[in-house]
Amino acid sequence: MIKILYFAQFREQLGIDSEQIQLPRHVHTVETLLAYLRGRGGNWTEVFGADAVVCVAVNHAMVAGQGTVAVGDEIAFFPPVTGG
Amino acid sequence: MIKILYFAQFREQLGIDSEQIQLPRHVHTVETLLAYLRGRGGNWTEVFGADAVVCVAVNHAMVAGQGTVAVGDEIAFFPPVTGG
Amino acid sequence: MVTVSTPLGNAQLVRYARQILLEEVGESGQARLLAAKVLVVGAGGLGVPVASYLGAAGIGMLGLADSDLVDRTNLPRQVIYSELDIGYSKVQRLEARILDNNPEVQIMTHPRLTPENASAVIEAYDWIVDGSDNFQTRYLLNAICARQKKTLISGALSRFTGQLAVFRPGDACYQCLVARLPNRDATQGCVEGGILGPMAGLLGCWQALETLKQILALSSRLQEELLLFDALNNSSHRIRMRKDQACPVCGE
Amino acid sequence: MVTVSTPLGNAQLVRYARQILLEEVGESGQARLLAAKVLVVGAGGLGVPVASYLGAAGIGMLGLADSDLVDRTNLPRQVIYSELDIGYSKVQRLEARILDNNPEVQIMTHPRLTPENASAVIEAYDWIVDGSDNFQTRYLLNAICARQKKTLISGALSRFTGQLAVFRPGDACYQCLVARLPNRDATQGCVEGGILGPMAGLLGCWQALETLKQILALSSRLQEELLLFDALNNSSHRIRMRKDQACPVCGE
Repeated sequence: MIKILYFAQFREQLGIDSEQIQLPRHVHTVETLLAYLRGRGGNWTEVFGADAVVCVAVNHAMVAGQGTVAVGDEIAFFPPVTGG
Repeated sequence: MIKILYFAQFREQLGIDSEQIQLPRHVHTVETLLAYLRGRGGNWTEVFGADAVVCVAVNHAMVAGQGTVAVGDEIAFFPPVTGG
Repeated sequence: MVTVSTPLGNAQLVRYARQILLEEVGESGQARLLAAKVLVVGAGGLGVPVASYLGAAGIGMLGLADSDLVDRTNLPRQVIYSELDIGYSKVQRLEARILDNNPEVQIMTHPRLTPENASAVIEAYDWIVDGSDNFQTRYLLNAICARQKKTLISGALSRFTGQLAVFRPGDACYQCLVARLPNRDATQGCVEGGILGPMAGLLGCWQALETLKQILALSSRLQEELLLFDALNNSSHRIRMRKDQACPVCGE
Repeated sequence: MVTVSTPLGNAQLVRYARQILLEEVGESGQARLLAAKVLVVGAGGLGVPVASYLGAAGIGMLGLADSDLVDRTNLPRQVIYSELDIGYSKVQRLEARILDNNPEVQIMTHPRLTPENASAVIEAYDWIVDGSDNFQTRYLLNAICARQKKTLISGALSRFTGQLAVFRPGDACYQCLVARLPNRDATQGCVEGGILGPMAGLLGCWQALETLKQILALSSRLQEELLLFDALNNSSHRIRMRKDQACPVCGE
């Protein structure tokens, strides 16, 4: 299992705070996890589309797209925000 | 093991944020845990003395003195504060 | 649940546009804020930001209860007061500043709440926000709110610690949380323990925000939980409160 | 570490008594605040509480950079402005209100920071607080702070989300966190997304408090961490930042 947390607009646009899922086959990195989530269709495709700027933390530390994802990890997706 | 968290003045007066200890023999309730901590002497005796008003949460829920404490629990001690 | 049907005027639609834009607020939520009657107890480190932001947000009727005069030592954390206000009534200066920002708020000022006057003052409000600086007042407000079935939004500070909780009729009350009146020596308010100004501002704004969430009845509002905030390491803990069946205020 | 030895005057000892009482501050900490030079970028929802509380806390020299005029829609979250200020310069009104509370702060006002003026403005300050409302300005400040080796205390809002981070020279920078400039349509500031007033106040006070902690060099100050705050369910997360070796601003 992995735990995924969604923050800010992602949470609002996807209508989900967090979920626990089986680590999908072929998912070993942040990039492949994002591709898997995009594959859910609907809002997921747009929210995590190619233009989206998505910050990612694995187990409370920021990682880049090549960062690895493994069973037991907690992955957080959040957008940078800019309001002042 | 149990985990104990200290907040606000308790933290400052005892000089400790949190600790993990073996559940001492004879400690089964919040009251007996407080008696054990008082027995450490020095600041502990005063901070958790008979006059002290100590709020206690076990596993993120408030409990009274008779509340039970068991292996694996997280116990938080905090004082009510009143500044405005 | 109170249904509010008064339509908003054009000036209100402009002024409150950023709040109305939130789906959690909308025009009906803004109308609900404009119909709300909120008493802010204390015009100090917490009361100043609470009342300033509630007035600016469009709370319809705002009560301010305090008898203190502005003192030089208040200025670093009670930022709305000026040096020229030193020696003058806090609630009168605060009232004037809130009206400068939002002339449509109806403001009532009251002296410090005591066992003699508190019940009659509280009667006129639906929501009571406690930013007082002593346990006696906290006990008093709690007992009256329990009796009058008013929701109490309670904030408290000590050095780098903030505590925030909401006590609704029927839920655990303040005295379930603080079962015994602490010894005066053991407690450190802002005067005895010291405080950094923005610490008071942070907790006061948090209290104002939670008050709006309560009035708007957002599903995520604080309910039977105590929030412990530690500003030194920026951590917060949420602790579930529990009704004490033997509580002299709200027990059976 | 800068050692500050200027003794405090009697009026200062009185005014700042509650801050000095904290062992984390003391007279030497207060002297350090009085010697600090802080630039606040933006005089809006974040900038207003940041600058108000920093001025009241006794920051010696405070810069305010913004070209906006007060607008009616600002009033619910920028509580220091009055209806009579509508149409007037924000930084000038904010300067006046800070001086009302604390006449000894030296205040400088500046227009909105641009690639043409930012470097010269930032030169005069030691600490830069970013409360701006767009990614272009955030990128600009970050690049100049990295070059001039200034610490950047960055706050940002969207609806019920707040983000707070401190970027020190040598650590991960803002562009390590936000590697690509987000598309304008994808981002929601206070204008597009809506905001409740006290939400801005809460994050602004948090930012001011963290700025004081940085100046005081408290061991618990925020370092290479991003704080994510969610005001709907009152939760906060701390995320460790990581320097991007390929970062065009701070990489090798």
